[in-house]
Amino acid sequence: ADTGAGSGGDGGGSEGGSDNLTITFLPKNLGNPYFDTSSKGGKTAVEEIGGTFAEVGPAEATPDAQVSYINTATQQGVGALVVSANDPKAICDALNEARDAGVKVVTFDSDTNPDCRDLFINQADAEGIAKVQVDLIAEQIGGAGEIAVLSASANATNQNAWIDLMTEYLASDYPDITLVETVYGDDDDQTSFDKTAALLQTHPNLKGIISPTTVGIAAAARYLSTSDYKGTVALTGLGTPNQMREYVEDGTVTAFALWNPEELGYLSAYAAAALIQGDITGAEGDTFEAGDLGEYTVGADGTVLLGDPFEFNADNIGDFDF
Amino acid sequence: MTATTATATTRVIREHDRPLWHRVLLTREMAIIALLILVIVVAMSTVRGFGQPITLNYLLLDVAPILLIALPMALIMVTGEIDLSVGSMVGLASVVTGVLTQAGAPFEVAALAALAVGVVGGAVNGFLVTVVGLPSLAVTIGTLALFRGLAVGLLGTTAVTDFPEMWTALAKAKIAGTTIPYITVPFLILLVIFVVLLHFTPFGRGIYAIGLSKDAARFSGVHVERTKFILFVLAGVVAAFAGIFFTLRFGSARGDNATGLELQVIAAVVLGGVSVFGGRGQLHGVVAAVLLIGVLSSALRLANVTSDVINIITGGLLVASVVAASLLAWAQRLRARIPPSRLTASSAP
Amino acid sequence: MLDSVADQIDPLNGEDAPVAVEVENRSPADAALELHRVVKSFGPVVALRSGSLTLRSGSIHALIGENGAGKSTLVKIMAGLYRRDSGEFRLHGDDVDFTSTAQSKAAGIAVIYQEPTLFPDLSVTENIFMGRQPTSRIGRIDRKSMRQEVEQIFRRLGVSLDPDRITEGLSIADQQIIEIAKAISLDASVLIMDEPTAALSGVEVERLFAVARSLRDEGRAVLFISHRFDEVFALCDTVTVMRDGAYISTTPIAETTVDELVRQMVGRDVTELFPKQTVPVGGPLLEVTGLTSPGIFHDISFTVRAGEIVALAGLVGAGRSEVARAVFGVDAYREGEVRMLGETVPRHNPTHAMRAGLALVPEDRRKQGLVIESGVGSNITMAIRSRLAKFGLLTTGMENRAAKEWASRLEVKAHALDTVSSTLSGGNQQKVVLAKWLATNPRVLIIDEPTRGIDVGTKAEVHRLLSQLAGEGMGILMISSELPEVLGMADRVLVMREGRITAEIDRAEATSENVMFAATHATELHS
Amino acid sequence: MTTTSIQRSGLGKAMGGVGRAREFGILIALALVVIAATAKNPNFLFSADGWRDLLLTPSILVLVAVGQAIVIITRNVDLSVGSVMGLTAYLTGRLFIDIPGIPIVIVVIAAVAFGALLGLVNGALVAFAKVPAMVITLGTLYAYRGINVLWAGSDRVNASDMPKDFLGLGTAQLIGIPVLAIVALIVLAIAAWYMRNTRSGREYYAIGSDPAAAELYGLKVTRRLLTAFVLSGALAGLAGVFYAARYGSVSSQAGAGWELDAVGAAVIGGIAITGGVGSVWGAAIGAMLLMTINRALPILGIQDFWQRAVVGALIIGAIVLDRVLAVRQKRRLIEARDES
Ligand SMILES: Nc1ncnc2c1ncn2[C@@H]1O[C@H](COP(=O)(O)OP(=O)(O)OP(=O)(O)O)[C@@H](O)[C@H]1O
Ligand SMILES: Nc1ncnc2c1ncn2[C@@H]1O[C@H](COP(=O)(O)OP(=O)(O)OP(=O)(O)O)[C@@H](O)[C@H]1O
Ligand SMILES: [Mg+2]
Ligand SMILES: [Mg+2]
Repeated sequence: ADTGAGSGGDGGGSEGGSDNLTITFLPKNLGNPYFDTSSKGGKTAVEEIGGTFAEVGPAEATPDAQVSYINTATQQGVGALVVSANDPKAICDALNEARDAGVKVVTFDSDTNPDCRDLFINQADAEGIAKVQVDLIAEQIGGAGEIAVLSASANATNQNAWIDLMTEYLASDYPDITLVETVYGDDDDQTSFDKTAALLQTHPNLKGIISPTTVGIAAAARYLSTSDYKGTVALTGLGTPNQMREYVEDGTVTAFALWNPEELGYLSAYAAAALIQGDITGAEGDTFEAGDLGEYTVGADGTVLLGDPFEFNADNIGDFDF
Repeated sequence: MTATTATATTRVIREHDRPLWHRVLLTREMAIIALLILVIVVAMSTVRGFGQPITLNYLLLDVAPILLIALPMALIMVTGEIDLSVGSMVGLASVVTGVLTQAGAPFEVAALAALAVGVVGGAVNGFLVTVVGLPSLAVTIGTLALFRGLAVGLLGTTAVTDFPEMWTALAKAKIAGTTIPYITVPFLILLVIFVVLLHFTPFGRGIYAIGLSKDAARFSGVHVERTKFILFVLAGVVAAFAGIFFTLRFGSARGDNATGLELQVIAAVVLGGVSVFGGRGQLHGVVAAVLLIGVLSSALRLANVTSDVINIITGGLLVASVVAASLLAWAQRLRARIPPSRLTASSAP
Repeated sequence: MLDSVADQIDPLNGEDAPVAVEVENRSPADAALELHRVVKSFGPVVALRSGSLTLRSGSIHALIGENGAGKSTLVKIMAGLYRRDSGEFRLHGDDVDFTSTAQSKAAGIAVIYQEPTLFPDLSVTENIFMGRQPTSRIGRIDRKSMRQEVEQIFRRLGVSLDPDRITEGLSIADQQIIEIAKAISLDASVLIMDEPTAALSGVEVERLFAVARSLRDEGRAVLFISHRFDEVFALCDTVTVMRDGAYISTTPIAETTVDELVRQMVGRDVTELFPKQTVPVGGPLLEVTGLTSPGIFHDISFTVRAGEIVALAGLVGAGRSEVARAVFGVDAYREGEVRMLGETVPRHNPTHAMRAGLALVPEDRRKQGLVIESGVGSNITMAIRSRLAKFGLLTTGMENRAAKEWASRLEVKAHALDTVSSTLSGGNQQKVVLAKWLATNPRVLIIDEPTRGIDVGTKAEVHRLLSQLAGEGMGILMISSELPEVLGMADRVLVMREGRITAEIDRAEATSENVMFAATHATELHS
Repeated sequence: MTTTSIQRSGLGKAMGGVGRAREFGILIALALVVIAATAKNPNFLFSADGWRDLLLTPSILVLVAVGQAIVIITRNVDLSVGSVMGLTAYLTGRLFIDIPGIPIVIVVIAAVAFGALLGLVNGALVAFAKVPAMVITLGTLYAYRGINVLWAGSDRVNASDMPKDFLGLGTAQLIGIPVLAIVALIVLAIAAWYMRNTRSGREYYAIGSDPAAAELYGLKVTRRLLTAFVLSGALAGLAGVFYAARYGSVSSQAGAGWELDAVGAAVIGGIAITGGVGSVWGAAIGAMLLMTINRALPILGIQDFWQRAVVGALIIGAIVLDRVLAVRQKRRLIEARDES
């Protein structure tokens, strides 16, 4: 790998495995605490394995900016690239080019089309994520009433998939709950904040908000905690304990969910290493050892499942720091 | 008029104030080109992986939209106007291409429609600036939001991803035997067109005249409004073309494609020596500046420098380049003891 | 004695010609301001080789010289805008070295620059008091007293401008009046006026003179720069002549004559200031009928024939320039028609007007006539750029060939074709504008204030040129605020007043009396 | 001559009227938006949150727009305000984290001073190096943001990191008016008074109206330019504090894109981009209008995705209307000369 992609290119399709344990993490964007935590896990894992860790990424979560970084990784001839995709299709070609040059590609958090990567490390299965959030909100609003969704950007793959599943699950299990609107805060504090304000004004009968994104739920909680709706409009979704601690303690939010992003990064790094070393190819049924997390098996479509989402509430939030 | 020659004595005026080498070499454009070469040489020898042929491919693909749009933008800025809506137009054209392809139109038709949208968008800007007489900065802040809003509104959460393989492949295809992407061909054609337009036609003389003095240009029979209108339309079309390229390259039409591109384009155009006050600038400087920024980011990325540092360096370079230019002018004035001329002081690039 | 000295030196003769001339009877005691052997160059251009000047309190001093003689440069040094390279500069006997205009202002020097320097978006009052508005103790501007003061100055100047109007859109004349008011309000001990009257007409000039005289009587020193000899003789006590950046002579006005001054200025004799030859008048070229633009001009009709010079006279603000601009298509008009050689010229389109054979030399050289920040060459070819192009393509080489030809035909004095036009003297700038339009080979030349701010020598050249062009069959419509020019040059005089043509007078009958009468009294003459 | 004087005088007064009418027109537009939204949903105005947000949401942009207005009046522009605001917002959070128990006043002063310093850098480059502000501030837009990202990394300041008292400022009210809005109003009033009634205030207009003439005139152009940028930076700094207090969480991207909002607000409010014309009141009303339109659209039933488009159309509509009215007024005045 010292000579760059040129030599990597030969190793392209070979199954033999290599010792190039350079693993680069490419989150959706930098400056996002969620990815900060996942990269931390990744770094721990890479150090355990004895490889070289790097984190690169654009300032803004757009696919075109991500492509430049994928290309760079290709040029550098890294061993594996661990990506959270800003678009399932737009970065595909770049990823495939990287794979052609011998780079193993692992997606985590947000997947691409299955044919553009070797593995997808799924934080929790989509149905599970959708279900836990809907169940939480249903419990908090008493199983009936209007709810709304505050999402990330309009094109976020994972968010959109969850919202679709939530809608189905609502229709089948909670017919009395209506999802009145989905708005997009673009994973920006201020936009999410202002969209929350607008939601509350536009729908005076709103009972609850689901925000399946860590930035969104924090901003929404901040607005709610300062408004008259505090305590009357429920809020749940996916958030990090550190950002939500304040609002759980002051009663704005009773419970929310998330997996451990640190573990997600950790697992992704181990999976990447396993691919590099040729222990697995990404085929269904492959198994690999993921350090402290134990053994994992590759499922259908080259997907590895981290586990079930975890529910945070006032009782347990004190135990976490990420 | 022959009689007027009666007074014509022997005095023949010289063509140039300064010697040729002075005029050609001591220019801002040349400084940028020199810097570009320097950065390439340094990157080749110190950044691992930069020397590969594929670098050129990635580099050109990355900067292609900026290169394309910088051409009409430079002309617009020479007239003293600005177009902030180009990034949004890239997005809108991308979405139009996507929506129509999705609706079953052949890709070629969709692309033509996107170009037409570019014409219309450019014409809207042009109309508001020239006929209604509004400042272009204000107008294009408005259309920046409008075009982006239309793009996002048309596609919502979806992204169109099925484009004909033939076209998406072409967008990334390399010219046989090289790593140069095909997009270079239309770019070079446009470059020739714009260079001729700006530097070798009466129209181009008008563009400079407008930038230096709108009144004087109008009194000389320059169609100030028409010229500006045409330039805005050109910017619209080229941005739309860049949008189609963008769509094909990533195989994905999204409402937020190329967000923020306008500032990158303007930064490059200014770095290339075009004065934001109008009347000054040349295209070789602009092209060199786009490449300079591209090469610099590419090399820095390869050296695992994070995006924020790259931004600082880009911003710093922009500031340094203009500050250096004005320091140089200041030093020259000091040597020659020329007072800061009232008019030139405000028109330094 | 002065004459002999002036005769001895010939500044045109190379750099090391002996230029130093002692100013006669220098007595610093009553000299308010003194400049001695001041040198100033701009890169390769030596604007001042040896400028000397002595202003005395209680006296009005004239400074005359050809275009580019260095008068304005001298003024700008006194104003602290430029710093001299060498030489002495004393104010009330003390050596001074200003580094900014604020300093000269504080030292009691008020300057009216050749080009008005107003803030177009601010009111007349604010323009006059900018930076030194009367304020209350907490620093609040006292608008009321500021306004009162302006009204007082305007009364003194006898003008009736609205103090609250923004200055945008004011005519050059009104702008000049504000400059004058500004300088007067400074209450300075030295007042310098660089061609203040260039844009003014008779009445305003008279008022300005009255003010200048009263300032003199208050014991202030006044410097007056002008190209009009009648004014110099009417107003000034002493006159200093400059030529090619060097001091030539200082004479009490009573002891000299126009011919003498002209000879010193130009270094040769100039005769025939207005050499309009009579040529047979041909058929009509330009026919304007019923041109109307509400609020600006009304029912303007006239004809310009081949070989004829038609003057459009009137007071400042009468709307003459607007008519010219409308005819040439720069401005729109609502009613009426413009025809060239019988063909209607489409309105509001200068290109069509040019194609029809019209050319317009506008009144504001720096803003309208020239792309002032652009080179001399590209300015000359600006109006013929499409014509020069081959297959739609145009190169600098093609431009330079044409520009060179026209620059030498009109004897433009510029360093090179790519010399920036703003560095040329006013007269040379005017020549560039003329070259630019003559290059289009027009049938009718409209020329607005052809000799504003131009020295006698160049002026005579311009007049000779106009006369010659008419002789070749060109029709010329000349707008001028200088009566002698109108009377000397025109075959026919149209007089405008408040947007209407109030009289049409033939050369034979035209006198200053009847032209002025038509310009100031509405209908009587017409009937 | 006397007759002309009367006409001109009339024209002058009326022209002044046009100037005032610009701000008035925007005010009317603002009122219309509020009325329409309230008619659709009374909560927009007549609920505690609605009333508060109406005043609170624009406050931050008002501050930035006032600074921007001063800079634009001098015929410059400050594109770095978004980045300055982001940096000072992060600084605010950082101070609370790193120096526990630090008095809020000190933090406010530090943030404002830091903003002023960043503005000084802009101003010095513009005034001394004589480089167009647009270029300089486009450069510092990137550079300041880069510094912010470098400094913050992926860290963000969360509500729990800041004292309750401080966060309380973000929503606290005094006699039914949010404190932040009151502060913004005070700042606005001072700025307006300063720009209108002091010598230095008027010099900003003079410089913007004709920079070359200002130089000839002997105005202290350099000092004024420096002050303008320092003011803009300081106000963006204050806005950064507001931002932290109001949104309670600050990432390295805080304030991204605000420069266009600030310029847009100033332009909508009748500040001529070519300098010399306009008032900070106008800019403030422009800011109110922009933010209020944003809030009103969802209520008026415009779908989320289309809101950007509507905002764009409204910006254009506002400036077109403004222009059409001004032109018509001017033409009427010229033609009125005939009648008198
Ligand atoms: N800023 C400048 N840069 C270069 N050359 C200059 C500059 N200003 C003046 N000059 C040159 O200096 C000479 C003197 O110019 P100046 O303006 O003093 O003449 P003037 O006597 O005032 O002429 P006019 O009667 O036309 O106003 C001219 O040759 C002019 O071209
Ligand atoms: N009654 C009026 N009220 C306000 N402005 C006026 C009035 N009359 C004329 N003006 C303005 O005064 C200016 C002078 O008009 P114009 O330039 O046509 O006069 P002119 O006769 O050509 O004088 P000059 O010799 O200065 O060129 C014009 O800009 C015009 O708009
Ligand atoms: Mg002069
Ligand atoms: Mg005139």
